[in-house]
Amino acid sequence: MISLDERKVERIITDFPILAKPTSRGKRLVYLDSAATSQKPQSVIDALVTYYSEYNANIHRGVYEIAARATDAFEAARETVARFVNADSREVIWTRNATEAINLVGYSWGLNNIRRSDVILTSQLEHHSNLVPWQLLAEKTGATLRFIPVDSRGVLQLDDLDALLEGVKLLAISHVSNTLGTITPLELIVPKAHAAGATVLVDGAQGVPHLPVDVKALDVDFYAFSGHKMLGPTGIGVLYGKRALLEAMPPFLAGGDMIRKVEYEHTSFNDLPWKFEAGTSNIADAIGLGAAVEYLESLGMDWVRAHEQELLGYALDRLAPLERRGLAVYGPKDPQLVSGVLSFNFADIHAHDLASILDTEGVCVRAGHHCTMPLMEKMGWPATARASFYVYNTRADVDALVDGLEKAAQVFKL
Amino acid sequence: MISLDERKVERIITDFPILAKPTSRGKRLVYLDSAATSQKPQSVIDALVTYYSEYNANIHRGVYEIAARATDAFEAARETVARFVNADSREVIWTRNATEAINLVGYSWGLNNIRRSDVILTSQLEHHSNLVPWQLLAEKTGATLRFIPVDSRGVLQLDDLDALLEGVKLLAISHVSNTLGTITPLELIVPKAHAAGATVLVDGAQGVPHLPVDVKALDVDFYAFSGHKMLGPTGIGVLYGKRALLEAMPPFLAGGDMIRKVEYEHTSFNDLPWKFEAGTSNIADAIGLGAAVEYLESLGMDWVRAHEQELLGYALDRLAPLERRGLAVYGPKDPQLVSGVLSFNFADIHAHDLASILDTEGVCVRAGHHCTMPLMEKMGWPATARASFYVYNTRADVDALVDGLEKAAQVFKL
Amino acid sequence: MDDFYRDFILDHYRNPRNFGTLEGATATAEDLNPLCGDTIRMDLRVNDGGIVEEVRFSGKGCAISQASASMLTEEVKGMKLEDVAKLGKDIVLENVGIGISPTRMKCATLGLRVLKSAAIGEIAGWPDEE
Amino acid sequence: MDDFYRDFILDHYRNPRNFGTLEGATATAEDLNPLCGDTIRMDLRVNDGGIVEEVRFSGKGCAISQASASMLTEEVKGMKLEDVAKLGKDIVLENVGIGISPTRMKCATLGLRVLKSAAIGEIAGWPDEE
Ligand SMILES: Cc1ncc(COP(=O)(O)O)c(C=O)c1O
Ligand SMILES: Cc1ncc(COP(=O)(O)O)c(C=O)c1O
Repeated sequence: MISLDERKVERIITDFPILAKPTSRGKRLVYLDSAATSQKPQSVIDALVTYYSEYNANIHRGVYEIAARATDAFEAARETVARFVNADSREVIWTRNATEAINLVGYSWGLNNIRRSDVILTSQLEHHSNLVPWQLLAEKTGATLRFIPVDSRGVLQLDDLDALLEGVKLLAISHVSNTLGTITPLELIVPKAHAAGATVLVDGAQGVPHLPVDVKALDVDFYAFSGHKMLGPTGIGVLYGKRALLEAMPPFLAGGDMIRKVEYEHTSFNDLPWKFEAGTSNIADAIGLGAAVEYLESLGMDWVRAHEQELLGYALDRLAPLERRGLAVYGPKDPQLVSGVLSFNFADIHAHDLASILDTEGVCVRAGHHCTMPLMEKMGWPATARASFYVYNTRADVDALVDGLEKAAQVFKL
Repeated sequence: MISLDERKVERIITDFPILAKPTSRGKRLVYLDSAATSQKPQSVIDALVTYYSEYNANIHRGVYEIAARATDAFEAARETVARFVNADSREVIWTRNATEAINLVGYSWGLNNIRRSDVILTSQLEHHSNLVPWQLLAEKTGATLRFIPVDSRGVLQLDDLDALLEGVKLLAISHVSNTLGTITPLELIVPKAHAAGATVLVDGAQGVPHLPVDVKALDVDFYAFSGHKMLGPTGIGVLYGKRALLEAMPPFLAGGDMIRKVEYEHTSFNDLPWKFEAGTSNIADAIGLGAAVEYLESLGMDWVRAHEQELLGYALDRLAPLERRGLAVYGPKDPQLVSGVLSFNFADIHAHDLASILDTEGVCVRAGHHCTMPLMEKMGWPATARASFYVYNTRADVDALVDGLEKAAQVFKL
Repeated sequence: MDDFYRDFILDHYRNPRNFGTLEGATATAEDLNPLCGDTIRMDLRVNDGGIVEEVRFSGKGCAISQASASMLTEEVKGMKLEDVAKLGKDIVLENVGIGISPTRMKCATLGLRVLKSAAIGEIAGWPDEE
Repeated sequence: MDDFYRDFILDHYRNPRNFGTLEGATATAEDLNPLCGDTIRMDLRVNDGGIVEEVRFSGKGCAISQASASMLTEEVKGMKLEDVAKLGKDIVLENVGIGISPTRMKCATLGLRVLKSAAIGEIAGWPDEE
């Protein structure tokens, strides 16, 4: 394992303007909620500002200079993102976020391919965004929803995978759990799913930001992710799809830009990827996401992964002593199996109260069900507190978390 | 008519950083393509920068301080937009753009309310975004698509409106034509449509940016618009819908934030407006749109309308002499009936060539079918050049357009 | 926010008053805060004179929601049902308001919302939205 | 861009060569630039030796697309069909390239795209994407 490169992280921190500002109580901002949304480096903010103040124009149909520049930057961002996950740029469709990407597949592919007799296989640890769309699809089509179970640590139980895959037309599974950080062994599951005749959609909202991802090597059919969780702006996400699948799918949203020729009674549609991009795109934020990817590339995704593993390992060590005082850390507690996510509860302090007290110390963690209500219900956790790490976090942030927990123990007179 | 307030416009111009920068040929940027997308004032850019560099956080579920600030700013922007069009904030649903707003209605309301025997009435001058979704809906449901005709000036022919409205379940019509600028007399059409039992959707992509709009007074059922055409960022738009209609509609996209309670097999949905907002919203750009609306409010929409009328009148005057040399200006040529849009062709110069030559002079106009291919076909225009005005345009911009046309005449040896 | 967790709040959280369900309740309501998943149920027994004779609450959630609900139950006993229906969020503010952050107001008012719902017979809006 | 519109371009635009359709064409293709709506159709007559004997184009659009197509028709007459199929965008650049802006390259290459499609028998990619 590469050892934690504190000097590199110190340099990274200076790229994030929000981290330079103290909180209203004068504390240092200790941002441990990147799994919800990441902070943005100056280069991403600058990409937006430059677009809006130098070459803001609508794209594709513009003849004049700034329109050409906007079109080029927009499509260059698509190339950048495509390169980042090893896709062809025609296979990279801009969406608002991972959720819209998943729903796009649900509507365009799902309604046209899923029948009453089919099974949709997902897992017990999915984010609502990779569960509710399939509930709705199952409702509309009469298909059956089936779940890969998780064990008491929140790890997918794959012993019966072959049986689970029987009759499965679609496997929809997350790459990384946002609640526990557990990494799905796609290299094991995807070939089996394909052998069983299933199409595979991966919810990569927590994958691409934290792991090196190669959609070709993973051989997934669809892969969805969000820009805002990977240093990019809000409002932009990506659906990757294998070209042949996307070609065969009808359009989802209809309107400007996705058409080829429109008559009053009939319309023919544009080529990929534009067939799936109706109306004026989120031009600025696509360009911003391109800048975010370039930033991540400059760090190297292997480094990002190693850095998170290091931090998680350090956090597990520092938190261990608190377990005697009622701290419960969930998940497999193994940095090899988990991305930089740590879910926990502390004695009888409710996660919301914990988060409120941590906030007074400038420490931002998420508390609640993390959009995985059924998992929480199954595990018997009314809520958890979740700390999640990213490129700008340091051991000092972990220390601040531990100090905050000490304070909570004091406030709650544990 | 309020006379053109050049001093006020000079002040406005200084608020738009892009207008301060010369083009690569050293010309002043004469931006006459606001109907495609508008430029952004510094206050909107600042709203984005402040969000990303001071309080970037995911909303609604965050306990800590910056998450609370982000949630408040996001919901305050919704209130601002709601106030601007006189809606209740629960009736304001964030979408990516007008196109998505229209498609949302097509999927959620349309698929559940339109039957084979129903008629969808639209017009011959619609933008593809308010035509193709209805073609697809008609295809899926077996309903009939019917068109309000336009006359040779591009004005809606309403003489037979009563007959046209027979059997109509949905009237989908634009508030203002993006190609010709013609304003639809909604105050005349909407009551008749309602009397005929139709639900009314208005494509207000060119309405809200240019006219004072009061959705309650117009009594429309749905009203769609885009932030990027009204000084706001790309990637954010709005669907307004009457509360009772929205309440009765099933959700469109499914995922985080739009749920109330999720179990593995079943989900119940959140209240309005969040029921229709799945996944992480475009937080920054919603806040940016709020800032754009505040900017427009500071100018006053009556002033905006009057300013565009003035400019259009001036442009019509200045262009009249060129008509003898083959300039054809389309539409009713009456600033009372039209927003700040001017579509034209010049002798045998193709619109694209015209736009290219104007570009060399720093003048940005759009050329092509303006996403209204069927209208172009019907009118027998292979393409038109379109100049469109907004708050930052001046008589000097019109003069630059006229000079550019003179140059085109020279290049093409007219 | 840390000054919110005073002794009596922790006491109500750890030793909730009137906790449980009520046999023979004449009015019951239950709701959750969809943002955090906290739930509260309120059971009321109202006599013929329209007076709340007995009340129980149950649920799970943070110290704020549970302590606030617990305190409410102590106060509504003996109140007229119609007055319960009219309660505003000031009662919650008086009980637990000191030091509470705006983000947590929905936690604090969940019990009130459910109580009012039971009294009114339908789900009430969030009291802080009124 | 204004230096693009030289006399011979305007001449080809206003007096297109080989304009019209071809009776007895052995290969035909038609396409449009979806971004601007310009259309071009190309009709070819190829003899048994695989040589393009006759060619006509029709369509509507800007000076760039029409002049470029017109010039192309003059050049392919007498060429082997297989060589037509292999044409790259350099031929267009040589014909009309001077002063053309990148935005307008798709206009300039529309005729070539259609011509190649006719030769290959299917819709070709945009030549500038190759
Ligand atoms: C009349 C009209 N309707 C709909 C649209 C679509 O707007 P958007 O591309 O922002 O979705 C436009 C914008 O081009 C328009 O002018
Ligand atoms: C695993 C997972 N899937 C899907 C999503 C949804 O992402 P978004 O809200 O950006 O659409 C998230 C983010 O919360 C996530 O963590």
